[in-house]
Amino acid sequence: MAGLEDLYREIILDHYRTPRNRGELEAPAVSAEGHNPLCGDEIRIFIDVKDGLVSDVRFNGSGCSISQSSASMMTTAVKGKPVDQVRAIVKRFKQMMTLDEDENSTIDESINLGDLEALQGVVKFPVRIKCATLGWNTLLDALAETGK
Amino acid sequence: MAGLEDLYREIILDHYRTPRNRGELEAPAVSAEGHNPLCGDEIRIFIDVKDGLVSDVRFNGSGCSISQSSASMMTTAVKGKPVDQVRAIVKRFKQMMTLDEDENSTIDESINLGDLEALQGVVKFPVRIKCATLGWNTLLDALAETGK
Amino acid sequence: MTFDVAAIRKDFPVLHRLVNDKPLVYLDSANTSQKPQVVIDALANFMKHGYAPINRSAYQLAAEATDAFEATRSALATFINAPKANEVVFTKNATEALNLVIMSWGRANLKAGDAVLLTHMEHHANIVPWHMLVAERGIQLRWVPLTSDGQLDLTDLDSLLKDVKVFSFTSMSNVLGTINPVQRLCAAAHNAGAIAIVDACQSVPHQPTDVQAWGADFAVFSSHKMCGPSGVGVLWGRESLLEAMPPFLGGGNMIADVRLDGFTTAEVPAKFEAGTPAIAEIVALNSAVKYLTNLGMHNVRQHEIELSTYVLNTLNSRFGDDITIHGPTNPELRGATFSFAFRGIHPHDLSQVLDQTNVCVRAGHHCAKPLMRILGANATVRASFYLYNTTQEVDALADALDSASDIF
Amino acid sequence: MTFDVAAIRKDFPVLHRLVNDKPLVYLDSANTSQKPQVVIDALANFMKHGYAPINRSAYQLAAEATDAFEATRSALATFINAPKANEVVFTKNATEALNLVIMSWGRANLKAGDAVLLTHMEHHANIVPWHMLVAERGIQLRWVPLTSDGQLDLTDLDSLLKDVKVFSFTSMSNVLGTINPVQRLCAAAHNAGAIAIVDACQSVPHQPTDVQAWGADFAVFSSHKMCGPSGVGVLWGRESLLEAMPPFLGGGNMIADVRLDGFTTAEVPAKFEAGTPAIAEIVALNSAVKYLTNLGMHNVRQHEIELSTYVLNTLNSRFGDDITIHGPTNPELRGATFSFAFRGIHPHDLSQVLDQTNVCVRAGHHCAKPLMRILGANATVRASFYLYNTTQEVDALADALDSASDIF
Ligand SMILES: Cc1ncc(COP(=O)(O)O)c(C=O)c1O
Ligand SMILES: Cc1ncc(COP(=O)(O)O)c(C=O)c1O
Repeated sequence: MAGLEDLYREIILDHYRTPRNRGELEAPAVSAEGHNPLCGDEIRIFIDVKDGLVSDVRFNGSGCSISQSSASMMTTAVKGKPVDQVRAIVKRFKQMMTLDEDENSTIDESINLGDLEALQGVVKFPVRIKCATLGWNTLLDALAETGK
Repeated sequence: MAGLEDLYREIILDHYRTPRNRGELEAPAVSAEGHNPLCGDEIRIFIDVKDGLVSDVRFNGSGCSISQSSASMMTTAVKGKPVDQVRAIVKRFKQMMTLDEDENSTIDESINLGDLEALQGVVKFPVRIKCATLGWNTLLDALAETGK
Repeated sequence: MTFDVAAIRKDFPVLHRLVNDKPLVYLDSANTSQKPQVVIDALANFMKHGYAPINRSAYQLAAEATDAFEATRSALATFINAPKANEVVFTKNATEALNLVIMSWGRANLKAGDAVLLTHMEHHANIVPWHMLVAERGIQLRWVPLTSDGQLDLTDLDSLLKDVKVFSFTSMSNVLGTINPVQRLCAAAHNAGAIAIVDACQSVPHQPTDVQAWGADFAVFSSHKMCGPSGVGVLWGRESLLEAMPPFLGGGNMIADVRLDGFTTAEVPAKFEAGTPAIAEIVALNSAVKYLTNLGMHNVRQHEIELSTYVLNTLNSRFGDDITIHGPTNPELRGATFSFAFRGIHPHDLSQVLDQTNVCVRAGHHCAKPLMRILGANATVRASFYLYNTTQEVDALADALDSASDIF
Repeated sequence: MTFDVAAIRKDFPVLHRLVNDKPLVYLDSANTSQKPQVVIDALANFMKHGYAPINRSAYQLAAEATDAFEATRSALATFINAPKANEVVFTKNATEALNLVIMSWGRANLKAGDAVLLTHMEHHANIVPWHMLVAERGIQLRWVPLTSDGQLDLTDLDSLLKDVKVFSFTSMSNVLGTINPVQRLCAAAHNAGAIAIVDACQSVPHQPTDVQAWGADFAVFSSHKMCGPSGVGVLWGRESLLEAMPPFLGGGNMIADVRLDGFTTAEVPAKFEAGTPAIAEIVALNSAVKYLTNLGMHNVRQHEIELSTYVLNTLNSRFGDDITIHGPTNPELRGATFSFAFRGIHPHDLSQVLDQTNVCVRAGHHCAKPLMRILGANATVRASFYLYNTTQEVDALADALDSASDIF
C-alpha cells in the first residue's frame, strides 16, 4: 500500500511471519522482560553467555510486526557473537533508529547491520521506533542480568 | 465620581466615617466572627438577647466602607427588636441584596428597611454584595450561638 | 428536528482538513473529541477581549470574567441535572476528579480492611488511585466480572456489595461500548450502605445525563471529550458529602484563612479549586454545553444508535468470522465505541494501515489493561464515533480494513 | 534592539478594548497576564486543524499533535535552562506543581519532627500544602523573617537551616515585589543538607531563568502569568529526584502496567502526568515561550526596572506621606509589583474607584495572609506591571488615586 513500503519491507514481514529463535532458554541462561506501555507489547529475551560469547538467544512475547520482526532479526544478528560486539551492534542499531543523531557519539561504520538495515524505514514513523527498539533494549537488560 | 454614586451614598459614607454601636459586649452576651476570604475583611458581632429581645448589639473588626457601614446600619436596625423580627429584617435585607429573587420566598413588604435602602445600590456591583452581607450573616451566626 | 450531520460537520473545521489530499475520518472521539468553531471562537474571543483573573479582583473586567466562569458551572449543573451549581467542582481532567474523590473522601472514610467494589471494565483512572489507597490504607478491592458479551455480570452483585463502602464504576465502557445500568447500580450500592461514584466520561458526551435520576453520589467527566477545550475536568458531588470532605490540593482560593500555624478551608466548591483554574477554557466550555444542548442529547444518542446499527451490520456482513467485535451486539445497550480484532493483524499494524487512508483509530490497551487481559489481548483497535460521524465514514473504515489484508 | 512597548501593545488585543469608552489600564499581571495574538492564534489554529490525542494513538494527526506537545516541553527546558526536557512536568497550575512536590517528595522523605523552612513572604500555594503535611506527618515548619523594607532577613539563616530537610521559597514576592537571592538560598540549603524548592511563579515571566545557575532542585511556575494559556502549570525537577518519587495522581498515561492487584509506573515525566493533559494549551504555550524569547528576557527585565523606577518616583513625589509602598525601594532589587496603602482608604474601596477609570488593580490579601498580618493589614492594593505596560499607565494610576480622595 502506497506510503507503507518503507515500513513493511518484505524481509520484515518474513521475520514477522516466520520468527527465528522464538522460544525460551533454561537456566543458567538469563532473561529480561520489556513492555511498550503505549501499545501493550511485551517481549522476553533469553540469553546464554559463555566465555564472553552470546552462545544462544531466544525471544517470546507478543506484539506488532515491527517489534516481533525486529526482535527476530536481532537474535540472528547477535547469536554467537562476543558480548562486546553485541553491545556495539545494539548501539549501532539504536543510532539508526534515532531521528536526531547524538552529536557526541561517532558511528562505528565497521559494523554492518545487514538485513537490519531494512528497519531503517521505521524512522519515518516515529511512533513505531519504540516498537523496533523494544527487543533491543530488553536485550541490554538481559545482558545486565548476566553481570549480576 | 461618575458611576459610583449608587455605591457610595452619603448615608453609607456617614456610617463608615462614624460607625454606630462599635465595640464589644461582655458575657453573657454572645459573639460570632465572619470573614470575607476575598478581601480579608473581618467582622465580629456581639449580641445580648434577653426575653426574646436583642437588647444590645455591637460590632468590631475591619473592612471596606461597604462592610463597615452595612454592619453599622444593621446594628441600628436590629437593636431592641424581638428576635423574630430581627430574623425577618435579615431576611428582607438579604433579599434586597440578591440579584435573582428566590421565586419561592415572598417578600415581606411590611418590613421597612429605612436607611438600609441606601445599600440597594450595591447590587449593581456584584463583587461588593459579600461586603454588604458580611455583618448580616455574622449576626445570624451570633443568633445561632444564643440557641446553644 | 432531524439530526443534520452534514450541517454539523460544517461546524468542525478539522473535519475539512485534507491529509495527503484525503479527508480525515476521525474515529477516535472516545479518546478525545474534536471542537466546533463556536467553542474555538468563544475561547479566542474571551482571550482577546475578556481575559482576567476570577474571584480575587474587584474591577469590572474581572467581575465579568468571574460571571462568565460561574455561568459555566451553572450550565453544567443544568446539563447533568445537578441540584445545585456549587456541587460542580472544576479539575484539570476526569482523572484528577477521580483522584480527588478517592483520596479526599477515601482518606477520610476508609480504613484498613474496608472493601471497595470496582468492575473489570474500569479505566485506569478508576483503578490506579484505588491501588494507591490500598498501599496507603490497606483497603481491599473487589471486582464485578463481565459476561461473555462484555456486560457487567450482576448475578452476585448483592454478595459482592456486602460490607462494601464504595461502589465505583463506569457508566459506559471506553473499550466495549457497554452502557451500564447506572441507576440500578447506585440503588444497589445504597442498599448495601455504600456510596456510588460514577465515572461518566464516556456517557456525558453521548446521551442525556441526570445525576439525580441515577441517584449517584459523585460523578466525573471531561470537557475534552464533549466538544469542549482540553484542560478541564468536572467533579459533581452531593453537597453534604463535599462539605464533609477534607481538601485535596492546598493553595490560593481554597482557604478561608491561613496563619503560620494552620489554615481553614473555604466553602465548596472553592475548597477543591486550589490555584488559578483553566479560566478561559472553563468559560469556553459553556459554548460546548450550549452546542450539545441545542443539538439535543436525545438526538445525539439516537444518531449514535443508528450509527452503531450500521457499524455492526456493515462490519459483520463484510467480514463475517474475520472480525471479532467486542461488547454488546444490541445497539440499544451500547455506545458507538467498537473494539475489535481483525484477521489476526496486530492492532498497531492495523491502525497504521488505516491511517494511510486517514482513518484515525486508536490501537492499544485504551487505559484498561485489566480488561485487555480478560479479553485475552495485549491491545485492540478501537473505532469510536461521535455526533459528527457518518455512515460513509463507517464504509471508509470497512474499505480500509479490506486493504489491510493486502499487506499481512 | 530597543524594547518597543508601543509595538508590543499592538500584539495584545485586550489592551485595545474600551470599557465605558476608555482604554483598559491593566495592572494585574502578577495575578494573571494578558495574551498576545500569536498565542491566541496558536491555540485556535491547533484546535481547528491539528487537535488530536497525544501519546496513545499511532495515526499521523495524533503523531503531529504529540510532536507539537513535546516541542513545548523542550522549549520550556531551554527557556529555564533545564538539563533535560524530560525533567519538565506539566500540571494544571503552579499550585498543583507545588502540591505534587510537597506531597510526593514529602511523603516519601519526611517523617514526624522533620523541619521544613519557608519564608514569611510565601504565597498560600507554598504554605497550605505544608500545613496539610504537618497535619498528616507531624513535620515542623520554620520561617525566615523579613526586614522592614520587605526583604528576607538572612541574619540567622544558617541556624534556621539546621537539620532542615527542605527549604521552599519564592524567587520573587507576589506582594512586595522583592527579588530573592535564589542562588545563595539554594547553596545555603544544600550546605545544610536540605533540598531547595523554588516557587518561580513571579520571576519566570519577568526575567531570565537558569535553574542550573540557581542550583535548585525543583522549580514551579504557571503558563497563565507568562503570556500563555490558562490551565497549565510547570514543575521542573532534577531527574534523579523525580525518578525516586512516588506518583501523585493515578490514572492513564502514568503507568507501565496495571493489574487487578497493583500497578507499576511509567518513566518521568509521564509518571506525573495522569490523564489527558491540557493538550491544546500546552501546544500554544510554546508560542508564548517563543514570544518572550524573541523579546529577550533581559530586555523584559530592563523594561520593568525602568517602569519600577518611574512608579517609585511618580507615586512618592505626587503623594509623599499619603502613600506607603511596601517592599524594596531599589528597583534593581524588586520586580514591578507594588502593594501600597493610600490615605487610609480601604483597598477594596480604592480599587473600586480606580476601576472607574479602567485602572485594574487587585485589592485583597494576594493569597499571602501571613505576610498581610506582618504588614499589619487585612489587605493591600497591588498594581503589577508587565512588558506591555507604559509610563503613561503609571500616570493614569496616579491620576486615579488622586480622584479617590474626592470620595473618602
Ligand atoms: C471511562 C474513562 N474514565 C476516565 C477517563 C480519563 O479521562 P481524562 O483523561 O480526561 O482524565 C477516560 C478517558 O480517557 C475514560 O474513557
Ligand atoms: C508566588 C506565587 N506562587 C504561587 C502562585 C500560584 O499560581 P497558580 O495560581 O497559577 O497555581 C502564585 C500566583 O497566584 C504566585 O504569585
